[in-house]
Amino acid sequence: MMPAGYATSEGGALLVIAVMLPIVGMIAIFALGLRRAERIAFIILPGGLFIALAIAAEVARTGAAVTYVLGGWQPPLGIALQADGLSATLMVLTALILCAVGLFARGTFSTPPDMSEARRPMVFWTLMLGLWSALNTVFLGQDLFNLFVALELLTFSAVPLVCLDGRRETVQAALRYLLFALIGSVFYLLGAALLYGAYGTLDMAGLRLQAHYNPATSVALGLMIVGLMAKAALFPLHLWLPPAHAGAPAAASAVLSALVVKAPFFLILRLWFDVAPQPGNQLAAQMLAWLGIFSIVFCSIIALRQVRLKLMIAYSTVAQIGYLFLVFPLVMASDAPSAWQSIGWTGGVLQLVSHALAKASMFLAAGLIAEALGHDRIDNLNGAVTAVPISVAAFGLAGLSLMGLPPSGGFVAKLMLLTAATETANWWIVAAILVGGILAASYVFRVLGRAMAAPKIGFKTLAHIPLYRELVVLGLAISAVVLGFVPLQPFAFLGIGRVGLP
Amino acid sequence: MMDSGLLLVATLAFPLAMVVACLHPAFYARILTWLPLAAVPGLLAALFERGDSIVIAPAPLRLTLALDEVGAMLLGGASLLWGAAGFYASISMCGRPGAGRFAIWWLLTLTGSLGVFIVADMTSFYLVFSLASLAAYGLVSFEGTARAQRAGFVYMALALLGEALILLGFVMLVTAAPGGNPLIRDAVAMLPDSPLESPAVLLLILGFGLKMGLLPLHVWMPLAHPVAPVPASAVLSGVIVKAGVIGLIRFLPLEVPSPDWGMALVGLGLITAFYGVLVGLTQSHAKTILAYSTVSQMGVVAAIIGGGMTTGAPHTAVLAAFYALHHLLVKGALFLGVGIAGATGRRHYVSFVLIPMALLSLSLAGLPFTSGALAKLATKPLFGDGVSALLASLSAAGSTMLMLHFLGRLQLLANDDHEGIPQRPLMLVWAVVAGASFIVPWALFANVSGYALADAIQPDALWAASWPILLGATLTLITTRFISRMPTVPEGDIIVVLDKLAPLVMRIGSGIDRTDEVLRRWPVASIGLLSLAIAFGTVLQFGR
Amino acid sequence: MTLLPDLALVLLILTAAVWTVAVRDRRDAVIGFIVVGLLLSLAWVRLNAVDVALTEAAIGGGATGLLLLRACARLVPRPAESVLPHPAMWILTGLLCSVIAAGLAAIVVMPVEPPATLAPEAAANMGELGLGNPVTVVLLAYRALDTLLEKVVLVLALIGVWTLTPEQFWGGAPASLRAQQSSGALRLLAQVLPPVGVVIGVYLVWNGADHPGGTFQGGTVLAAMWLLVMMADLREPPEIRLHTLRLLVILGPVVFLVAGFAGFWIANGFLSYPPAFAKPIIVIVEAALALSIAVILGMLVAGPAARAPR
Amino acid sequence: MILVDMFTMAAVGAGMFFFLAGTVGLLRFPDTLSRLHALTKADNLGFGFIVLGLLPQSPDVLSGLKLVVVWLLVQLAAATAGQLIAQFVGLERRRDPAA
Amino acid sequence: MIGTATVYGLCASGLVAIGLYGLVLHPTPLRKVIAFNLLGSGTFVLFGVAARRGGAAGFLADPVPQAMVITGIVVAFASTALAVALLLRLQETGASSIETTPPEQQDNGAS
Repeated sequence: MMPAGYATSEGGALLVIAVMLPIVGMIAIFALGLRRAERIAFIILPGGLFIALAIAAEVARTGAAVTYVLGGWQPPLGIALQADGLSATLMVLTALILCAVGLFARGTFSTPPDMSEARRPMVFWTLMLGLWSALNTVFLGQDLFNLFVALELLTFSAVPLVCLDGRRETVQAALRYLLFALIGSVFYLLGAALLYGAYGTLDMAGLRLQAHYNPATSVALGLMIVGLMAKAALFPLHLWLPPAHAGAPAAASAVLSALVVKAPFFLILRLWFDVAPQPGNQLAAQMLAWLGIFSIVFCSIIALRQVRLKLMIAYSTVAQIGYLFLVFPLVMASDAPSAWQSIGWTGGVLQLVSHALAKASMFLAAGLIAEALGHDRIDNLNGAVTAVPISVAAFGLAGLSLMGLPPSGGFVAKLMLLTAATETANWWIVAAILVGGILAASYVFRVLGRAMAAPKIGFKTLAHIPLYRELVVLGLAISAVVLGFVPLQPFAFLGIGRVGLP
Repeated sequence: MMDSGLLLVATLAFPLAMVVACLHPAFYARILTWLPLAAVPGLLAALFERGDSIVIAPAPLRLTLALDEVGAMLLGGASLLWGAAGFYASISMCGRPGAGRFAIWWLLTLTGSLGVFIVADMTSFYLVFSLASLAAYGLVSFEGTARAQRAGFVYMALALLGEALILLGFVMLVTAAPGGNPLIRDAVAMLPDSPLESPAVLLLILGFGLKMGLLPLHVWMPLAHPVAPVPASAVLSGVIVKAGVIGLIRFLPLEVPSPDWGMALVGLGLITAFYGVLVGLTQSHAKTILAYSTVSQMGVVAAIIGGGMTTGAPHTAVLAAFYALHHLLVKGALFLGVGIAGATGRRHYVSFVLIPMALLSLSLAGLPFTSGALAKLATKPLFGDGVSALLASLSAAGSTMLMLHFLGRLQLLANDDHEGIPQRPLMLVWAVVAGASFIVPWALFANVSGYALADAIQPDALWAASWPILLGATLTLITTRFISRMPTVPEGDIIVVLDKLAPLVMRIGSGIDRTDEVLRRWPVASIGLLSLAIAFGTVLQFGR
Repeated sequence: MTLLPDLALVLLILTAAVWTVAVRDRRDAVIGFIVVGLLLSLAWVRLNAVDVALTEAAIGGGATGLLLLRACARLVPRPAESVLPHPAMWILTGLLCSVIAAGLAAIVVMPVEPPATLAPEAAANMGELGLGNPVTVVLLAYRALDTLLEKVVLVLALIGVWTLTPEQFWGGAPASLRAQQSSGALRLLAQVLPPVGVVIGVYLVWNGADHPGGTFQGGTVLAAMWLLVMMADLREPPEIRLHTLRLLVILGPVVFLVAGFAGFWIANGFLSYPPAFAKPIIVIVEAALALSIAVILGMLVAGPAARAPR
Repeated sequence: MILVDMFTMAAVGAGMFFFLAGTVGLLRFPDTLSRLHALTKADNLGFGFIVLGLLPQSPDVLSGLKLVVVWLLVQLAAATAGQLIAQFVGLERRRDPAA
Repeated sequence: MIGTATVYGLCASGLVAIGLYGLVLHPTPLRKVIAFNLLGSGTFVLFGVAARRGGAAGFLADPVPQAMVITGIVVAFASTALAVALLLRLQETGASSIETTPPEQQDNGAS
């Protein structure tokens, strides 16, 4: 039978707390909400950040994955949570972005003094916390069905955020998002059913030991990966993303674009490297990369042609997601001793992290610009720089990362991917990365050029934006830039707890 | 004299610190006043620093600065021009709306453009190179007119293309060298053994050539340089294009004889040199003519580097840098001079403007006793004795014609106010740059070229320098009428062809929009989903 | 020969499913779906999964059916529901769907030998807990995390539905569930049935520890009773701002969480139970969950608030 | 024992007959009210016979009681449903006498 | 030899196909939701087939997939509830399908 692969390690309880703390907060707000939504959220946010950091520290200290076996029931019968270097990184990223977004949203989602409870704050904060728990579960889960529940949790938190303002477009976008995500979920679940039928386990470690090429495995992985692609909005399955991410309030868009679409990608990564039979299937990896290439080129061009700022940023998200899918053939063709030591892997993860920071900052900046100007039509952004100078600067800095220009995390990520692609002679990927960079620069500069132009006569700022909100946005952008100073080589931390590949 | 490397660090850190200080409104309001100081550390570094790499951040980052002879020459010249132009700007831009914004772009561009001369590792080079390229967009498009916007757009598009080419070239270089971020010289040393040598060299030539304005990637230059305010034009045309020169010098394996690449570069350079002259002759704006002259002169520099590369001549880098330094100072002075000319009335035109400008102009063509003559003399051996040497001399004749044409158009700029004289500080600054353009090359000549100063005033040398000018002057006399009747080639010449493509591009764009609209329809996207799932499952099962 | 009833049932299910998709009128489609749900619960019995059969009947057919019927009633009638798309489109879609079905079928007809199963492990560990129903053990012990998270999903779904409340109605009550016209028979039923129903619901929960049944099934029955009372106009849906309502909604998750965290002290870790108290703890958790499920299900069917709070 | 089984078979057979008849009626009768009539007949008689037939088979009294409870509940629900449908039909007729 | 489980496995495949077809082609959201539920049922039955085949150790069917299905059914119900609430709200705002209007026509309200 299965070897006893999991043992609760010291500090494992942190994982449980990482998953449960936001839920406790969410329940508390739901039950006692009445004016306290924000206050409760602001207890949970730093707490969660602290937990995430503690987990990362524990992973770094022990040099091994942190594990918790729930109820002591050994997988595959029971469920285990495990944080390796990659999950710990993503959890810290999630915590950071959520804290930043929380600070940003403080002003906009507080309960008005004359009401006992208002809809927007109550809903916003509970959903945010639900989303956090879902993300942490996605990053920690080791059981494919447990991950299904986590994905659903994520969808249920994300969809209502889209239609918070109740306008027709956003309700429409939310429904589309929900329905398409549901197809993705069902595909994922179908695959899980097939895998269970074939191997009698849904535990990843168990599957890794048993999985071999047979029709059940192929069809299951095909369904699951494509289902997850639909949730990650990879071209041509991006129909739901632009309206949803553009329609949500800025704070929600930031989280949706920065984190929520990354969760399904993370699962694809895990399915591919931790579950699929090894050695991997080159042709399938190429297929994933080609979809990535199309995403990059096609959606960047569309982003360039958008009229509204938030739609532009949303399309840019689809394009940037494309970069992540380039990782598969690059890692597989690399001659590094294990996938985790290849430059392509590191580049992919760095792209994920830096895009998350940059995109969060960009959406928040766009939100502030729209608040100050009362609209977000790119052609009319003149004067934004006088109204919200720091936000425009943050937009530019975040843009640096999207364009892949130094110094920025995006640059290092793209440089690593480019190096990996050159080393493995994947010239189409090389071309896509370069073209994508040029297109991204074009759409970012188009906005910057407008925003920095002199204001028109009669220009006036509609709303005064408190300084701290602008500083939050700037902080996110700066962290994306600071990532550009990481060394250009695989990081040992990202390989901790990963199983070596042949 | 100073603690080793401190000045080099300050070269980059000081202007950046000024940018950061702009966050303080009080400083931001007076930023223009401080503009001239930004380049001072760079100038001091060029004068007093010499030596090996200073590692600012240790491995694995390896942010490394170094200043060799080539770097010092160009850094000194560039800092001087930045300082002088900064002073000019602090007066001429004073009180204009958006001056603060201008200053920030200025400082960023300055940092990048000085940085390319002193960084020694690949990543930092790319960083400062991009900074110089992209921040210059702010200077190009500053005026905000339709013309400036178009120029800015073209500039940006091509700069980004150049960035992409260079990045890929770098990646190919780095894949040959071990470690994440090698020093430039290590990477270049490994290049001849790399299987990717040819594509890497090609990409680097294209990328840096674009920055220098080599045909056919020069189209941005005649658009971008003239539209900026005068001091910005001076540094754009004087300094920024040298980022391409230093790129070629640093990244091409010049010490290894490679006749194929060398001849190709010579050919490209000379063609560019003549092309710049020919198109420049049809232009009517003084600043545009100067921009075309830059295209032409950078062609000559490329040819010099190519000539050296053919034989693997040992001093190619230094000689090319020397020529570049000459052009840097002279072109800077010429652009500033255009500003001076605009402020001078008829009365003082000849003495204040025409004579100095004529000397400067003909210096570009190699007028004896000017820096141009020295530069041409020093680089002559690289061309050998064959056709390319003759063509190089003929290009000087071309330059003569172009510069005479420039002088002719310049007087149209003279101030309506008959008595007008430019502000005294502006005159002074201009005089400093113009003076430096004469003196500095003389000071360096013996050191750089291996000739004695006396060699430069031998009759042979004088004749070699003079005949192209005489030829050019004669040709100008003959063709004046003809040229004045020639139709004006639009600025940016072949960009016009691309303009014709604009509707096509728009059509493709809206085609993509429509495709996206179709793809985002529910049934289409879900059919895509089903097909993908089937395809993916099939590939997983059978595609091994 | 022994397969004949199964084949017939499958045929019925598929026919009803095709009808559900193909029929023009949307109310017919909903009814078709309910029929499929009921037939499926028979199928689950045939698959030896009685717990699932009960869940399917209660939630799959019952609650979902009610939800859809209510939606039907509130949607503006539209003349033609199923405009047939372009032939190329439906042929292509049909083809792709068939290929996917064929792929699944191909895998299904080639079962692995020996069958992949966790039943032995599940059985081996059951003794510790003293419960007789293996499904309940899986749900509340082995995979308690899934169950806990799924409760959170329900709460989030409720928040999601409430998100759609128009601003001015926040805190108010959902639209009445009352039928178009009051009916004495319905009133009678709503007065007679609930006591019995509540007993049955409680029985299902209680029984679930050892026999088929459990939280969901019981909770759904309770929800059905509440909905019946609301539909018969004996009670209005409660205002969503009500403190009691909120507390009832979170009661289950909170008790579950408390039991889970208590495991840190009284057993060896989160969601583990000390063997001696496993059964009582699980039954208490189940009871609390059933109550919450009943309330959540009821409120989910009732929908977002549609009246200003009083 | 045999006798008990035979009783069961007979009763269940009768129940199935009524169900069949009810189903035919549901499909063949012209209007809602007569269909309803067929349906309630099937429910009452068919289901009643089946429960009756199964009663002797129950292993203990509790199971038998459960069967009876099920039967009662179905009766109650069917009766109410029949009422509601009839009422609805009446409503429709009053609104549109032609139908 | 085809067993009971296999028959229901084929039933599951059929339900998946039928559900997918409806989900792809039905223009109105409500019908999509119904189709989604059929699709989900098919998926659950597939788990049921695995459960039935895995009956061992005194259990007629493997309890683990059964528990998963129960969880799955509840999640599907929650999805349906949310979708229904959304589509009712969508009708209140005056739209009837989820095909979006081109972005240019959208108003500029953004927060």
